[in-house]
Amino acid sequence: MLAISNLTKRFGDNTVLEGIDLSLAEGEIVAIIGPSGTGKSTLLRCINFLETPTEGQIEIDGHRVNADSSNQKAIIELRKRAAFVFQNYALFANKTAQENIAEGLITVWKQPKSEAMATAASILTDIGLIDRKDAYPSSLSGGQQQRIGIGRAMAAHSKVILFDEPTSALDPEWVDEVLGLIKTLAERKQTMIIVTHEMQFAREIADRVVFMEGGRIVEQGPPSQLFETPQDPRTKQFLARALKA
Amino acid sequence: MLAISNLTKRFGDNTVLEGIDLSLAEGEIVAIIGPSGTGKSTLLRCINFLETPTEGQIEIDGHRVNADSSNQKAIIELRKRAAFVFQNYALFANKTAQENIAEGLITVWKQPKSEAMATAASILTDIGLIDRKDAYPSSLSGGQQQRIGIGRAMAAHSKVILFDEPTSALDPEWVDEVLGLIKTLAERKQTMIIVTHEMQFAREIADRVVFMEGGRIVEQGPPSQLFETPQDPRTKQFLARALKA
Amino acid sequence: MDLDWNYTLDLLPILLKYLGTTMEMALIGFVLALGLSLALALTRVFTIPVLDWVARLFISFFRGTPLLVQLFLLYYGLPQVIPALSGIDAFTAAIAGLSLHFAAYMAESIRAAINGIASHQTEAAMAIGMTRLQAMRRIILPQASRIALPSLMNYFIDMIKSTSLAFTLGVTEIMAKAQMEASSSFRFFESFMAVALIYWVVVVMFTFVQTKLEQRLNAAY
Amino acid sequence: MDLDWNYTLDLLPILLKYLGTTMEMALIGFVLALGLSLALALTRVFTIPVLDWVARLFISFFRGTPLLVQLFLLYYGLPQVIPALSGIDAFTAAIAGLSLHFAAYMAESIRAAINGIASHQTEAAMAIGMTRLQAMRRIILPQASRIALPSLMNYFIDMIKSTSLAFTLGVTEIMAKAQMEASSSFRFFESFMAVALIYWVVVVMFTFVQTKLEQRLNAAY
Amino acid sequence: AQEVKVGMSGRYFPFTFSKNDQLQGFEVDVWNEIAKRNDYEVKFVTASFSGLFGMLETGRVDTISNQITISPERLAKYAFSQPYVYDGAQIVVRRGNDSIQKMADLSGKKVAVNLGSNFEQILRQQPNADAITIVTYDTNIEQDVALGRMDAFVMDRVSSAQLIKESPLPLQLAGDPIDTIENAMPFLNTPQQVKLRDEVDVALSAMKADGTLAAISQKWFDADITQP
Ligand SMILES: Nc1ncnc2c1ncn2[C@@H]1O[C@H](COP(=O)(O)OP(=O)(O)OP(=O)(O)O)[C@@H](O)[C@H]1O
Ligand SMILES: Nc1ncnc2c1ncn2[C@@H]1O[C@H](COP(=O)(O)OP(=O)(O)OP(=O)(O)O)[C@@H](O)[C@H]1O
Ligand SMILES: [Mg+2]
Ligand SMILES: [Mg+2]
Repeated sequence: MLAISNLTKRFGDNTVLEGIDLSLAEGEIVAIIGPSGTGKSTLLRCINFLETPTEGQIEIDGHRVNADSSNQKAIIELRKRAAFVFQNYALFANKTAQENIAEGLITVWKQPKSEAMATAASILTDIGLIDRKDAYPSSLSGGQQQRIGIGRAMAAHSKVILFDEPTSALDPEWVDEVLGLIKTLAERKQTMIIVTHEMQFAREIADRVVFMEGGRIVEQGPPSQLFETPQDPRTKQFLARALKA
Repeated sequence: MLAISNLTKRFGDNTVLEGIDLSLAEGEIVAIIGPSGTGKSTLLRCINFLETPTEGQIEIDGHRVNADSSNQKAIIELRKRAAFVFQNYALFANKTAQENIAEGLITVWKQPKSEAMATAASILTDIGLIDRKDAYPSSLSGGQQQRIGIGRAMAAHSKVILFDEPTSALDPEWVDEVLGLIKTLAERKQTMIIVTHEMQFAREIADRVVFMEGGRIVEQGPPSQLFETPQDPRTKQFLARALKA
Repeated sequence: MDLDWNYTLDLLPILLKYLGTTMEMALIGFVLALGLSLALALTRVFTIPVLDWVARLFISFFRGTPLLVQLFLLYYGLPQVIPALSGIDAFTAAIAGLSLHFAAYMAESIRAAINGIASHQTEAAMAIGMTRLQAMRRIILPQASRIALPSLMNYFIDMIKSTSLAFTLGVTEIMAKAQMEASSSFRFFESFMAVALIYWVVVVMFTFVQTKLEQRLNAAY
Repeated sequence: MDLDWNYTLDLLPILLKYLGTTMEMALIGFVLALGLSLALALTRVFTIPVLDWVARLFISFFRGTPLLVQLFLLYYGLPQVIPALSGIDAFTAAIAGLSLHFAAYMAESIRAAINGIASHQTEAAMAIGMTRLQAMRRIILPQASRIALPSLMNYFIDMIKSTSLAFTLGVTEIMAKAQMEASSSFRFFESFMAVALIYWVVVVMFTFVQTKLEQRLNAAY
Repeated sequence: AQEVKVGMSGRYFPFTFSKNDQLQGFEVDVWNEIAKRNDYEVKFVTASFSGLFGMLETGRVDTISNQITISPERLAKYAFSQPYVYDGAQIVVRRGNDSIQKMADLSGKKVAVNLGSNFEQILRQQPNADAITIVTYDTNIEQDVALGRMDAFVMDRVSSAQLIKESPLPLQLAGDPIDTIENAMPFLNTPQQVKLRDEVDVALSAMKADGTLAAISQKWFDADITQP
């Protein structure tokens, strides 16, 4: 359903990703873990061409784009198949909570405004923020902002949702709620890639866990296998520290 | 050493904090936990008058400021006694990592630039970012940015450091490092207030844990007591959820 | 100098008759300049291949040479080259000149305002499948307009006053009328005071509108 | 109309002799305007009690009335009220007028740029004990200058061209000279082309400096 | 020698203009001659027309020598020297346009005049004034008549003739002048300035008497425009 082949990304002469291959089946949930600065965010950003890969190719739902393609239409089609939840929320500052969620439906999916706003309202209810629907991002707390960010990604009918540390700004009591939501999405066969450093969360939600370091995939497997019997010494070392914290 | 008395904060007719009383002894580390939107950030911001309290009074190291005071000098003296680590990093976009840390020493504490930069370099080494010393915030990853934010707070010779969810953006492998740093500070009798929703972390680092809800302190005590035998039903309910996650 | 303030007062109703001409030129000119400057700014922000260079040249020329000279070229020069344009009347030529000139200036302000909006919002918009143009229109421009508003209002005010150069083309607006009156009475000081007063009242009114607009645009922040 | 381009060429060296006057007025005027506009902008951003209202009135007046009228008042009007000022020479008065006028415009741009910088950085600066002024100087203004630069350059360019109004006070700069020469040859078109050319070259040079400056200021972002 | 400052626009050929960066013209010659006779040190100040009167008012110039036409309104405000140029208001049209020869032909036409001149008033006093569209310009009236946007302009006869001779524009004089005008130099109405005006009048009278003024006029206009 999603296939990343031979993905390489260089910033100048700094190689941040090197020959990444990764495939996801329909409905599969993959968690990516790894040390800071290792290229996890960059990988997600390359998947929907927010960052143009230096080499390689991305295919989502039969729609394929090469690194050297500059076909804007193809890239937009790719993005319509992949929603993104940002580490820093990146909400639209000029839109209310509800409008932030409805925006894509109106602009990209051409839904009538009333319909989009209704969908947004139901998503706001799901994420427990319906009473803040008319608030602007600047008057929401960090946790509230990130939940709107997730709601925005949920609104698009995307083939895959890419989460960049979705719970890092969330209060523990809301983590459950979000987990619940993501599980609901999983039941609807929603494919997802989740970058996270909450090991417990990765273990619970993911069908497969990918460990990255230095711009490469070092090891991957089902959570039970990766967490309990890691093969690579770097994975072992990382998990030893991470699980202790 | 630090005493908050009868602190109340209203935004319009929305009362966010109500009659907060809280004292810290020299070298004491207090963790504040509680649900989202409960006023934890607002409390920290009131302590150094980033938000002007509606009522009440703050005293740090014998220096007292009332809510109704508009004496800028007194407020600045208060702020010099309290450093702040922000949830959203809030690094100076026009300064490098090293300059971000040195800035307060140069401007506020009137150190010679070379001395301030040397201090900054040693702090960068502590937080594992000396190789990124000349990078601007925009080219640092989220985790790297927050570590600089902590470094900046460490540089000021503050009586107390206020942390607003300091580890929420940090990679697990760095949490240990930061914990270590905070412990080093504690050994130097550094007083600290840490808002966090990482329960494990609160338990490990804090001398006392404060549970807030709805703008009030519901319960407080040593971590062992609060986590193991909470008295208030709201504390119990919150912890039940939070510890499960 | 013996000042005759009654002269100033007597002049006001005469000058006010020409305020319509001034404001008509300024308002039409500003709307046209706004459209053109937006197009220029977007061309530059998106660095559209060839057009970017055309925009640069346009901005460079219309910013780099005096409005007076531009009006002159437009009204007296161009009809020599393109005879069809000799039918253009002075009023239209003045508006065209004003909008071309101010568009060049405003384009740079709009470009700066767009660059001032955090780029991660553009990213977020593109991530949900918007085109850069959609992101611009729905997310970036509404926020940029808040930053650009004071500058744009500056240009509008400047434009109101620059309409007086249309006198070079024979269009009589309030400044021209004041100078005409003054040149027969030689009461330049009193006439100028009358003009200044009218301009000031107009500008204060628009500044009031600006303040209201700013408050509305700031609502979200 | 038969155009005589040689006339344009012959005029260039004559006009260039007056470019010094033009640029001296513009440069001194701009530096003064920059200082004054910064003071005005800060007064407004900090809403300093009484001064804020003084600044508003100042900006309103100098933005709301034509530069021509201001120069007139300054040079011909003020000495009536304050006799000590009658000793002021035309060149000085022109510079004073230009800087007061443009300061009013620039203050609004600078204020907008300051408001465009994320306020959490001011908070962070204040949290480490900086005064608002220190935070402004070391954190906000360096970033605001990047946003304001294109606008300020616009005003500088406008100011270069506005020096031509100093002819009202008897200061002969390049535009006045061109018109004087044109009035004997009746070659207005050719004279204006010569002036436009000189202005354009000067403006292109300064735009180049601007581009370099922008690149340096953008380094951090 | 006493310093006398004389204001002029420098933009009124051939009375006062600049050629090759040299200020010259009829006014300049007249004043150099007055200065010689009265032992003045004359200083020429160029400024735009509206500025000249500000300078006069604030004492920055002693007089204006720029073909200022005497009118009753102006006489009430300033002390004028004796007239030193007698001229007429002249209709000028595009070359080949012979349909306009006299004032009556201007009915229904568009006529341009320059700012700072008295010609608008002169036109408005004509019997058919209401039938004429009068447009005042800052500069460049000759351009618009040459381009055919205006049917005619009205200017003083002397400079009209010069303009047609010197400029490349296709223009011609239309009939005889429609009115006579007297030009003189305004001074402030203060005892000191009136004294200066009287000295200048003495010099002008002498220059008229001995033919010097006529000679200057011949030099610039090939005609004597200094006699009524
Ligand atoms: N635009 C850029 N230009 C240059 N270098 C960059 C850019 N973006 C990221 N990098 C560098 O690429 C490396 C990988 O960054 P990335 O943000 O992908 O790491 P990460 O694994 O997501 O880290 P974290 O867990 O801290 O978010 C880092 O060293 C970072 O400094
Ligand atoms: N400037 C403001 N104006 C109005 N309301 C505000 C403002 N700042 C915060 N609030 C409101 O005050 C309440 C408390 O916010 P605060 O950020 O202190 O909560 P918190 O406990 O830190 O939450 P989180 O864990 O999500 O960061 C929230 O409902 C928030 O919406
Ligand atoms: Mg990342
Ligand atoms: Mg908070």
